[in-house]
Amino acid sequence: MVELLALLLLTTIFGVVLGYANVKYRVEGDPVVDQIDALLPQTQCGQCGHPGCRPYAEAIASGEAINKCPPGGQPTINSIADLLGVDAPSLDEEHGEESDIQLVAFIDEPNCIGCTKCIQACPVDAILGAAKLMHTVIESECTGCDLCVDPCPTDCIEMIPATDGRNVARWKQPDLIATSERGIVHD
Amino acid sequence: MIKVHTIPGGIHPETHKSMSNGSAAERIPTPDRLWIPVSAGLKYESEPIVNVGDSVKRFTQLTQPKHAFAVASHSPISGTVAAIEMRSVVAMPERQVLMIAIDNDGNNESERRAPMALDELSGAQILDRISRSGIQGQGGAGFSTQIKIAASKQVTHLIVNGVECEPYITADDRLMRDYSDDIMLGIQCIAKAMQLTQITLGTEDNKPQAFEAMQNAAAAANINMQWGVVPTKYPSGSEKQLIQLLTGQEVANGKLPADLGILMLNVGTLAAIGRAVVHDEPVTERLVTITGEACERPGNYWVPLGTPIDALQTFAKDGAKAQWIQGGPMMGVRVTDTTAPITQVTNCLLIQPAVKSTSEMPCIRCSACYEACPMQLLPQQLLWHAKSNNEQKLKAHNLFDCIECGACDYVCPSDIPLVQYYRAAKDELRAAESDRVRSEHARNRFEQRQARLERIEQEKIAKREARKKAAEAKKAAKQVDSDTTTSDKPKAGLLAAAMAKAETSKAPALSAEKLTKQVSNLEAQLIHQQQLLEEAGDDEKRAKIDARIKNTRIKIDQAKAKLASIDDQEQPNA
Amino acid sequence: MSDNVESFSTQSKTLAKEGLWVNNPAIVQLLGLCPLLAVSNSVVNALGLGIATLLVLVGSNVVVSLIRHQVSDAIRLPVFVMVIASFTTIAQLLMQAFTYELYQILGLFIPLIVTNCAILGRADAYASKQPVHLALIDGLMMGIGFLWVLVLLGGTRELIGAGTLFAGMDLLLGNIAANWQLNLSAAYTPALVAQLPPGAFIITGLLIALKNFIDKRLKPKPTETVEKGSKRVRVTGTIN
Amino acid sequence: MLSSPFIHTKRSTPWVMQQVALALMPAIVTSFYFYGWAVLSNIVLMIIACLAFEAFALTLRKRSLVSLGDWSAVVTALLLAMAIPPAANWWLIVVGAGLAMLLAKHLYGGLGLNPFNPAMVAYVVLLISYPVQMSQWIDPAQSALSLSTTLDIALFGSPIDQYTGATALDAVRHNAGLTISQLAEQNPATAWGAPHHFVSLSYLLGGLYLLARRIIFWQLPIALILGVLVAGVFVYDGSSESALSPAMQLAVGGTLMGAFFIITDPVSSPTTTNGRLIAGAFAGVLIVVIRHFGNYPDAVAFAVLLVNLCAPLIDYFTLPRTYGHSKAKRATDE
Repeated sequence: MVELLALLLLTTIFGVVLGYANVKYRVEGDPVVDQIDALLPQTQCGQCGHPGCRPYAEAIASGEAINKCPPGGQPTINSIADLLGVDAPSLDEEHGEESDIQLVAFIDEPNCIGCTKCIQACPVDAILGAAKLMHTVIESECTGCDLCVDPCPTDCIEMIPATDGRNVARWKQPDLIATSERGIVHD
Repeated sequence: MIKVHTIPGGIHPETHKSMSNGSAAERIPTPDRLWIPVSAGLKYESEPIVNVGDSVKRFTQLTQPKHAFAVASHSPISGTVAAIEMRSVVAMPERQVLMIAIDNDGNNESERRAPMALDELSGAQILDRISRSGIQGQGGAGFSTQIKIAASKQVTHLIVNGVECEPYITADDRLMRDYSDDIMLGIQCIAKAMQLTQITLGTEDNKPQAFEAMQNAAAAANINMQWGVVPTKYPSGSEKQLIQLLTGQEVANGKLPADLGILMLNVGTLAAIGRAVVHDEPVTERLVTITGEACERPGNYWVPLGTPIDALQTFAKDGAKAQWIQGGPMMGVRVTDTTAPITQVTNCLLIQPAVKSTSEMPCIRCSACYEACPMQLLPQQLLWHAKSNNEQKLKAHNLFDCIECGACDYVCPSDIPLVQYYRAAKDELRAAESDRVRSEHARNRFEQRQARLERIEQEKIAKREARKKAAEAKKAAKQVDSDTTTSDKPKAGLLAAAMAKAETSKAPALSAEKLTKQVSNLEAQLIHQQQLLEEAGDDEKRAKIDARIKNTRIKIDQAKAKLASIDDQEQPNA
Repeated sequence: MSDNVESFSTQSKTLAKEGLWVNNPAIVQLLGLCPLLAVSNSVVNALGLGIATLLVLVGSNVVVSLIRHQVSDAIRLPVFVMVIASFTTIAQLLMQAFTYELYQILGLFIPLIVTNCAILGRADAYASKQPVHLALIDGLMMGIGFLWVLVLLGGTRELIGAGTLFAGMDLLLGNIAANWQLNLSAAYTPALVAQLPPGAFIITGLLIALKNFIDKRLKPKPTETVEKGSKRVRVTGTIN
Repeated sequence: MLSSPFIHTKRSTPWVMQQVALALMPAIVTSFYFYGWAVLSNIVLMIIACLAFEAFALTLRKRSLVSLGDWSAVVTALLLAMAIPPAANWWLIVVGAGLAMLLAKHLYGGLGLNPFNPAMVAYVVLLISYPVQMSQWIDPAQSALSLSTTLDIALFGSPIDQYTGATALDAVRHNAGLTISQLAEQNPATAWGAPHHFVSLSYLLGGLYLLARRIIFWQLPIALILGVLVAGVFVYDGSSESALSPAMQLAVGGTLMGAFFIITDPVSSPTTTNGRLIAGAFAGVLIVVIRHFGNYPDAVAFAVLLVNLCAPLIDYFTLPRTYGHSKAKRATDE
């Protein structure tokens, strides 16, 4: 009898504690979306199948595969995997290929008829121009999403390697080159 | 002689200096064509101010700086501008910069210069002459000397860097021995222009002749100097290390030597300053040590800036197999394109025989690198984190304090190319940082665009609404007009229209809601009153309640009427 | 109706695969390591504890699944622990009654089944969300998964560390098992380390490695080719 | 593109390993003088076994067999062969080599990645697994074993005629109520002048050579020796409860081997200057503590493994102050 009473008492006390904790420390919202969004490259290209980077971040937070972002490529996949504590898969090439070279849009201006279609397509307002006037791409603002290429009726937009410092030659880790070429004099 | 402090780390490789410092500097025959990079260094742009076909003389200015850190360049020879095109530089074969080709016409004409004695020049004039002579630091980094001086307003102490600690290189050694007068001139210029109180020469104990020559020259020029002879150890000639050796002070993280009141200039830079200020001659040539195991006639040579390395092929013993290195063996750059030109930072050309290759072995954490690091970093930990690209750890281990001197790499028994790992990691971190900034920027642009589109959409909807209401108001006003046929005052119609408009401009939805509530309330009241009526006993009471009921019914009818009118108005919108 | 039967049998197959191999509580989820490593120094100990764990796991899974709609989310853990504690007490009393010597050898580790994460883990992750029959099968499969690893580990450790196999099985199975003991050759010198906790860790590690090695060998290579960049949406809406 | 520097020291990892092997020569020669062929049979068998296991592991991991030539397996083999009793049975050596190469080295990724000293891991596992075999030291007082007797013992497991009595450490551990001086009279192993003291001295000689060549740094051995001496003072009073005298602590049980050859293994020890001091002193104190209070008197191996375990932590707390920075920053402070 005493045992049962003790058990009852304990359950009551802990029940109260649990009830209080449940109300007091309830967590609302999902901060992980912001963290994922911060890791995505923000090209807003839609290659992942979502209209923009944030929607994809939200999708990842609710369980979508993390390997659908070609502009971010493997480094982005790795850092998201790191954040979420999962294994990093390789890029799903159904969504596009990773490129070593950062491309930006370039408008062949003599062919531009000033239709403003590319301006409407650009997710980051990187194209300057007005109706019936020539358009041009502000290189430093272009994310290289190539969304402006399809709408162009005269095919005057092409993707060229960026020249604003995004593609400068960088030092590479030695295992990416043949170390045996190094040629060292032992003295 | 001042007391010399110690620095941690450092290495003692074979110096190989006697190969090239045996005889005084010579001149090489001027090549037929020179290539002058428009942007000295790589980052900071200038623009050409000559055109193809122009004829130029020696010292003719060829480029005008566009960036504050850029310096002007001048023609080393007389001739014609043959081409202006993109070409490779030594430091980064993948990157090309704009270069100006000058064809030598052999006339050896110079522009008229305006030499002046130092006594006649004011401090401002001295600085002006320095700034237009295109002088870069000649120790190897190539930083604009004009900017370095401009950033050193509070400086009282000039340290003359004559340490030249890298193996093989003897250009500064020979310069101090043979051109100490020019160096003293440079020291005097700087001392006068910046009102310095203290001048110290730092040199290594393996250059006794140079040291003696400098002491004699200082005595002859009557300059009061301090003398610091540091033990031979690499990298004592690095700016931060030499300051620590001579003053015992450290340049705090993120600060400049100027914050300690110190300005350090290389002897080569000072010689260039001396000539630029007193003889009014911009930098058009420099002393280059050409040496190495595969070098014919190793020695020091005055080489016009812009001389393609190809023009020096005769120095290589076995041209096909030799490997060229620009700079010293510790911090130099492998020459992969021999059409690249000599620049102001080219203190040495090292010609080495092709050597047996080695490959990287696992790090055994022997800590030889840690013992060798002059910056007291932990190279083996940096390697570990660089391989796993751990940004946070790399920063915490102060990767960006690495001066890439190569001491760790030199001592590594496992032949690990440590410096390359660090360079790659630094580039990676910088790129990651700029990517972050760029993506943050793109995110803002995207979000602002979305917000703007939203706003425009809202505004469109609002305008459409307003137009609709205005049309209805007009309609209503017309109706009023046709109703009041007896009065033909247009004013009344206008007034009615205005009133109707005012009515509609009130939020109708809200009043409709209120009215509905009112109706239901009244109806409840009515039911209650009817109950009272049935219960009531005498007539007097009945009559009172009857009256109240009537009142309530009227109120209900009024409210219902109002409600109906509002409903009518809202129907077309729904 | 046949659909239900069909799906039930496939579900059971999946559960069996999960519990016995793919998501094995001992060598994949690494749950319940404390008893796993502490009492697995002989087959008989391993079998005894494994069976006890299996019983508790099945019992608690069934009960948790039965009461899953009644228990509020906030207090589910205390309730589950209570259920598991009850079954553990039952198992302890049963062992005390029928295999007293083994009960004495296993000692503290039987009450410790309460805190075996494999059991609480299944109760929370599976049984509290699934109908009873599935929870039962899950408990059975997970329990057997735990059991076979425990027995394999116990056998390996007994073999290396004592040079015998199935020694003292009569403690658990009665007299029929009295002669089951197998001995390695007399020339074999037992490596005591296998009987000690470090040996348990090392051998468990090797078992995990072996499991991963087998999985890697069995893994089919992807052959289908994908059309690159085929799944793309427009971010910028309609273009007029 | 290939980065500077373009010159390089002549020292290479195989050269470093060879120097360590060379520095072990005095100890091998001294042991050979006292124990005869029994020492060499250990060494030869162990080197063969270690290289075989290394080759096996490299093949399994699909690595180039060129790494066999880095001499690291040979150094491990030498250290382990010197640590176990002379004329050990072949199977003990094979098991030890397998543990050192597979368990302690290649399971963690091979050379440079092992958190523990492979020779000591193997030694400890052997000691725990085979306590009898690991305490059978042949008696150096008897005339040294002939080559054929040695091979008989090592390869075919023939019993050894003469074992020493208890080793010095065992004798103190189970001292049966004797004071230290009484013990010295009864068991020559605990008195000055026993053969293993000369072996210890020759480790010191080899260690000094390594110090002179700057293969090892002074902080670890000196701190370890000081640690043993200081801690030894606290547990030594000459009574029947006492440990050996601090000086004797150094001379027995491979303390000097540990100080110059084991704790100085760069892969598994701390790398910062202060870290080395701390690790050395810690190991020294641990040796005395384990010998006096622990179950196993062979404390050096246990102490080294414990210090290996702490090495990352010690490194973390002893980061050097980088030039120009005000104070040492912790590696995760950001």
